[in-house]
Amino acid sequence: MNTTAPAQAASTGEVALRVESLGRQFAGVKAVDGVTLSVSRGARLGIIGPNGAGKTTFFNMLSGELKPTSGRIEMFGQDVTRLPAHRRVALGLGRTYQVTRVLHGLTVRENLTVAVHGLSRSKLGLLRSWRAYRRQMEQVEELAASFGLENRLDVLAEALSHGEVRQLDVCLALALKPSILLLDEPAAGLSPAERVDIRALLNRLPPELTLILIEHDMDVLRSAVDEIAVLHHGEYVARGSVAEIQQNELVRELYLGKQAEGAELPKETALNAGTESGGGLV
Amino acid sequence: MNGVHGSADRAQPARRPRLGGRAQSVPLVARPQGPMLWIGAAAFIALTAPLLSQGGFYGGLVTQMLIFAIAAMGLDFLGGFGGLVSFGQASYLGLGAYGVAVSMRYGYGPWTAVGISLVVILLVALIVGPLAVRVSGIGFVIMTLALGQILFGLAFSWVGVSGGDNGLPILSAPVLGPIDLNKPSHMSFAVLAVFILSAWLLRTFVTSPFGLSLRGMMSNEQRLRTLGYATRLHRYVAYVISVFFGGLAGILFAFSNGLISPTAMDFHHNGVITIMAVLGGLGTLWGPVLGAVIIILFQQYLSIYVDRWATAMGVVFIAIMLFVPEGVWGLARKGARRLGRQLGRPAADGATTRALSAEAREPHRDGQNDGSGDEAEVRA
Amino acid sequence: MPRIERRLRVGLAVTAALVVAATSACASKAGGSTSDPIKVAHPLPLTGVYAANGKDLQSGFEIGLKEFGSEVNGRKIEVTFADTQGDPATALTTVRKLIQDGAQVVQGPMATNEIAAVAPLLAQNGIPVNDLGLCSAAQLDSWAKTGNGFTSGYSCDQTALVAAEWAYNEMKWRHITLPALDYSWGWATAGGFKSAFEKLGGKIDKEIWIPNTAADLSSYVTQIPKDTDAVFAAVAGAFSVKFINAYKSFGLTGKIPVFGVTPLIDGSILPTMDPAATEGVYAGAQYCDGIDTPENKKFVETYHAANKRYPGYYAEAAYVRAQVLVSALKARNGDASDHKAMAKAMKQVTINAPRGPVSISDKSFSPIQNIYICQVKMVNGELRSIPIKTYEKVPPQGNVLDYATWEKNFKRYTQARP
Amino acid sequence: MQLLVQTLNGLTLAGIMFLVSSGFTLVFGVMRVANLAHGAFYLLGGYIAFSTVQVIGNFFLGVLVAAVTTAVLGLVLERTLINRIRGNVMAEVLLTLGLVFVIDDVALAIWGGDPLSLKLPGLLAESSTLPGSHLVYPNARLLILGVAVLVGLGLYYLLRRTRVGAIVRAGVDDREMVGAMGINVRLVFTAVFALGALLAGMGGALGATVLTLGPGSDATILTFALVTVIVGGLGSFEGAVLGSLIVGLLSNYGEAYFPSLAHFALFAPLVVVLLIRPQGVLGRTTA
Repeated sequence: MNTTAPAQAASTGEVALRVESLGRQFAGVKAVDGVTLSVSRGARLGIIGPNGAGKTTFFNMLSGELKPTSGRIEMFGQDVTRLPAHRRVALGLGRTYQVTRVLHGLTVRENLTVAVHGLSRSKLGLLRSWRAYRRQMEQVEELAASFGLENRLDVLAEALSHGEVRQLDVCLALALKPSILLLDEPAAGLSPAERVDIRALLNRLPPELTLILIEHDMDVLRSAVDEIAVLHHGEYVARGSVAEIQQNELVRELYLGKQAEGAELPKETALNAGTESGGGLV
Repeated sequence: MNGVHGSADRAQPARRPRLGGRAQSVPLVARPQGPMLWIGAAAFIALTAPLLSQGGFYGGLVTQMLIFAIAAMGLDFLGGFGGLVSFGQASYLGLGAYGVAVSMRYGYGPWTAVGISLVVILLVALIVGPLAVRVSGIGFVIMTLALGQILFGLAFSWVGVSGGDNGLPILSAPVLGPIDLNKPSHMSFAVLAVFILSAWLLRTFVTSPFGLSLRGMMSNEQRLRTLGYATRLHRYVAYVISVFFGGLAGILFAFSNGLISPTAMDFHHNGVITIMAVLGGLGTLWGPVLGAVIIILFQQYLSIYVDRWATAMGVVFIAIMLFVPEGVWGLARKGARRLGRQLGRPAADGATTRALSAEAREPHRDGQNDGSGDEAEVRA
Repeated sequence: MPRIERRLRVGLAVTAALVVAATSACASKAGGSTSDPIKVAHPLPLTGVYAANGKDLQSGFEIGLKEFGSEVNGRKIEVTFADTQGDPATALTTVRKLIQDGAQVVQGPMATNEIAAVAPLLAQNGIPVNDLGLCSAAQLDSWAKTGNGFTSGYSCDQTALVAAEWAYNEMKWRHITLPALDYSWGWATAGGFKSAFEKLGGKIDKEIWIPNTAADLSSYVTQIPKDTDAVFAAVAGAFSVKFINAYKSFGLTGKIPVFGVTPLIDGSILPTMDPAATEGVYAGAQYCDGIDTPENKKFVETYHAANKRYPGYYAEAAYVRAQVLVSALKARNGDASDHKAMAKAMKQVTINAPRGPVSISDKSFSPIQNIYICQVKMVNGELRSIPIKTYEKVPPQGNVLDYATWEKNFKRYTQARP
Repeated sequence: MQLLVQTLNGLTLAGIMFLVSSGFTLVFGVMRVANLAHGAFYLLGGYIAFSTVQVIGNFFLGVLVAAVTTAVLGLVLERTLINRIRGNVMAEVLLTLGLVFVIDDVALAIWGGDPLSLKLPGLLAESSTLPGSHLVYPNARLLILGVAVLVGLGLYYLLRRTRVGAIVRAGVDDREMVGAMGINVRLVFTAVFALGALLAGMGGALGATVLTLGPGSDATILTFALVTVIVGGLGSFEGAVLGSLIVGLLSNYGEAYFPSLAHFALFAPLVVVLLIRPQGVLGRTTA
């Protein structure tokens, strides 16, 4: 299996996610301002931007945890702007968090059990112990094994190391077998060794999975995504391949802080290298 | 490097809206775990049965304890496993009792009255539930307190139906073949049977996937949402279950006491059932049973001999809150576990004792509002 | 699976063993022997909302026993005061305990719903019970059926019936406004007043129903019409204080006369009341502390020495219950073991109570007694409740209504607003 | 005319409600603790004022002693009990429930259960005829309304115009930040809890001139506070002001004009608010 450029292999041209002039204000402050973009099935898109660029707010709107103040969101051609978070999960959306959100008071096994029941009616099952659901328990064991957590199954999540919690977080998202996965800085706060693990993990993701990844670590980005979009002050300023973005003057200025605050940037910048086949249109 | 993870090959490319997996076939058998449960149950029956058969004061006392234990366990299901500590359980107990009393006042037989009461409890829970589960944490405490006060007001003032402050008598109890609940001893054992059934049911609920999801919700509700859970629906279902057991206790209360009046639903009584559950230990299910025993002893036994029993009860409760926040049962279990470890095997799974520390420990580093938009969350 | 079965078997074996052990332990319990003391159960609220009244009951009963003797024919009267918390469920358990411990006579609990809760239990055991008052139709029915119960206190509307007679005949009031507590006691009182007053030809201008959850009475007091002749306030306890205070502060005191029944100006609340608001208020009462009988002088003196204030009707009612108990025991030579005979003896007692001569009606099992019109007056710098007119030997139905009408009204008005 | 009287009644009831709910909402806003003993502090304040007036004979001194004593009691209880389980909000709330039982029972032992009320001195006990009408209105109620307005302004000044207020407000918005600013959060909490107790105690002393004191008063007052702050918005100072006005006026109109529904007058605004705007009129969604 191709581990370096899985996106090309699976990309079919079908649009997995489309966002139109999506915006969110907090008390008059525009955290995200009119972002328009689309992502093809199987594409791997990185999102970068300085702190406060609105990346996490953007994710929260995609996942349905935050209602946008303007714009619309489509998944596989279906308008999901008004759907609550759990309904979007049912449509195949999974996510992780920058500040990890696992179920701290539960063991790893229980965490994963909650996740594997997430999309079936069995989550409302009352009359049988969760341990008695054989198929789901097997699934949990498999999941844990594939993330190297098989020896930690009966450990409370709050007792895990930071790296393990990150893994569990991703593992929870994958338990739902999502077709679109949103990862919010999966490498943040990890040791160099753990970063290597995360990169390996990202590369093992199923090829048909559409991945959107917020990340600062260029090494992680380089190995995991084939395109990068840049957010700045809540606006979508650039999109291109990893190499193109790294070369981009504007991005370098933004990151190095040369550009004055609140720079007016044309929304349709020439730097947009998106093509139909690449799955990106501004 | 070729370790494609387990689910990869099963992930279908065309993932469309799912209507959920096939419904599981659900056998009506739960597997209790550990010999401790059997020994405990045996000891419990051995302790209560002779007292119940003896009747009189002690039989009545134990009957009261069992009735309140059912209500307190119901409260624990929502509070200890779902993180929503209710202050309105006594109001639902009253509702169940009034359901019986009012039906019988209008000429229905005891069995029909029980059926009507159960329907009324469920209806009220279904109608009030969406209001109550809109908020969590302390907001839920305040909300259930307020809703409970409304029910109390209704019982008090809707005199044409409820009999006002004098309450309503329940003059006869159900008869089933040789079992005649008009006889105190039969009534007591019926209460014991309902108690055992309730305890067994609630334990099954707690260990079910649904129960697990409730505990997960206490850890991090938002995460549960992005794992596909309609968390408010889960809270709602848990609330209805909790109310149901409150009402069930009320039905038993009506028949065993022969009278229901609004006093049973006032602020004080609501607080007392909450105290039972907390004193015993939230999130333990058996703790509230112990709590009910202790509090009833204070209220109905000690009060005969000691003037300032209420102070004593308050002081004991405060001391428990300060020094043993996991409750008396938690304390007992800690001791048992230590003993068990010495004997070479763990006594119980220790994952359920942190009901009281359900608050999210995570600081919200994100300066932005990462909450749920306009869903009202009175956070505590 | 076999493991579970094994556990089950072990569990059952353990259960069986424990049941046998516990039952045999219980079997050695001693059976009730007829020992010397006469056991009297006195359930009353010592905590909760009615705690103060409960304490008054206890004090009155204790003074009564001291006065009339705590020993009859060599047998000691042993009283257990047990806290019911004003809660019917607790009252029931408590009384069950007291019966089990051998109670031979019960002084009924206080609140109407407590009385109702324990009534079936007492009837079933046939134990004589002297209730504080007759305030529900259920009591009347139960007493008529089983014969074990009665009251030496009063029937709920007896005082209101007399107040209506006095208001019409003596004061010549024709238009009355009627604020009343919106629960059974308030209905019975207001209903009694209304039926007697209207029978005489008077008119009720307005009924104002006060929920007994109301904290602030201003919105009710300000509804009183300015052109009414007088206000009959069927309120009790804390509501009396609130009502009288609000009445004055809205400028009605001195303009429209106000009267009520016993608890409006009871001795238990007078010490904390504002004299400017309270002086001059009237009440129809079976007892007020200024009654001029030798029995009352003695009682007031003893009570005042013990409690540093003048007695109210709860204390006097309990004192009278002690008097009735001791008189009946004397008639039975100290033998309380026969429930039927004891109940009969208690009902046949005629005594000179602080409130005057008391005998029990054989129709409604409640007292035939003097009813006074009392007025609050300042005596030596203290507020006292002083009789200004006495209606002698009033039957439970009052002087205006016939018994049948009264019984019909009473049964209705204790269950619904008049 | 009747409407004017009932409006005045509603306003003065709103004054009482504000006095008893401002402390509750302050404590809730800053500490996220629903102090269930708030009603018990009220009761205690009223009793202490009553005894002080009996001994010393000065009403204002009585109010002062009541306020100071309950504040000190609040301070001591916070320092010795609640402080020890800080961070476990539910346990803190339940602990205050335990305090309710103890304080109520001790108060019963000391003062007995008879209904008590406080008498205002001199002119304050009289009634005034309102200018331009022959409407008689009690000074006591006008005094309470005045005190409520003063307390409201004082709290507004404290919260909006002083450094202490800035810290408290910051504490409402973001507790971590206050900690990060190097401010002793524990001290802030203790001070706020004591202030809440002070307000409750003072409310008890003043409330006892219009309402009565006795067992059960505490539950009534707590219910007032709960309803007010839910309607206004939990933890919001402005919400307590608005909530008092809404509940005070509406429940009074309800009692006066729909007497058969009087039992529900207090709760009707609550139910409406819960249905339409569950976070309260001025409540924020998520903090």
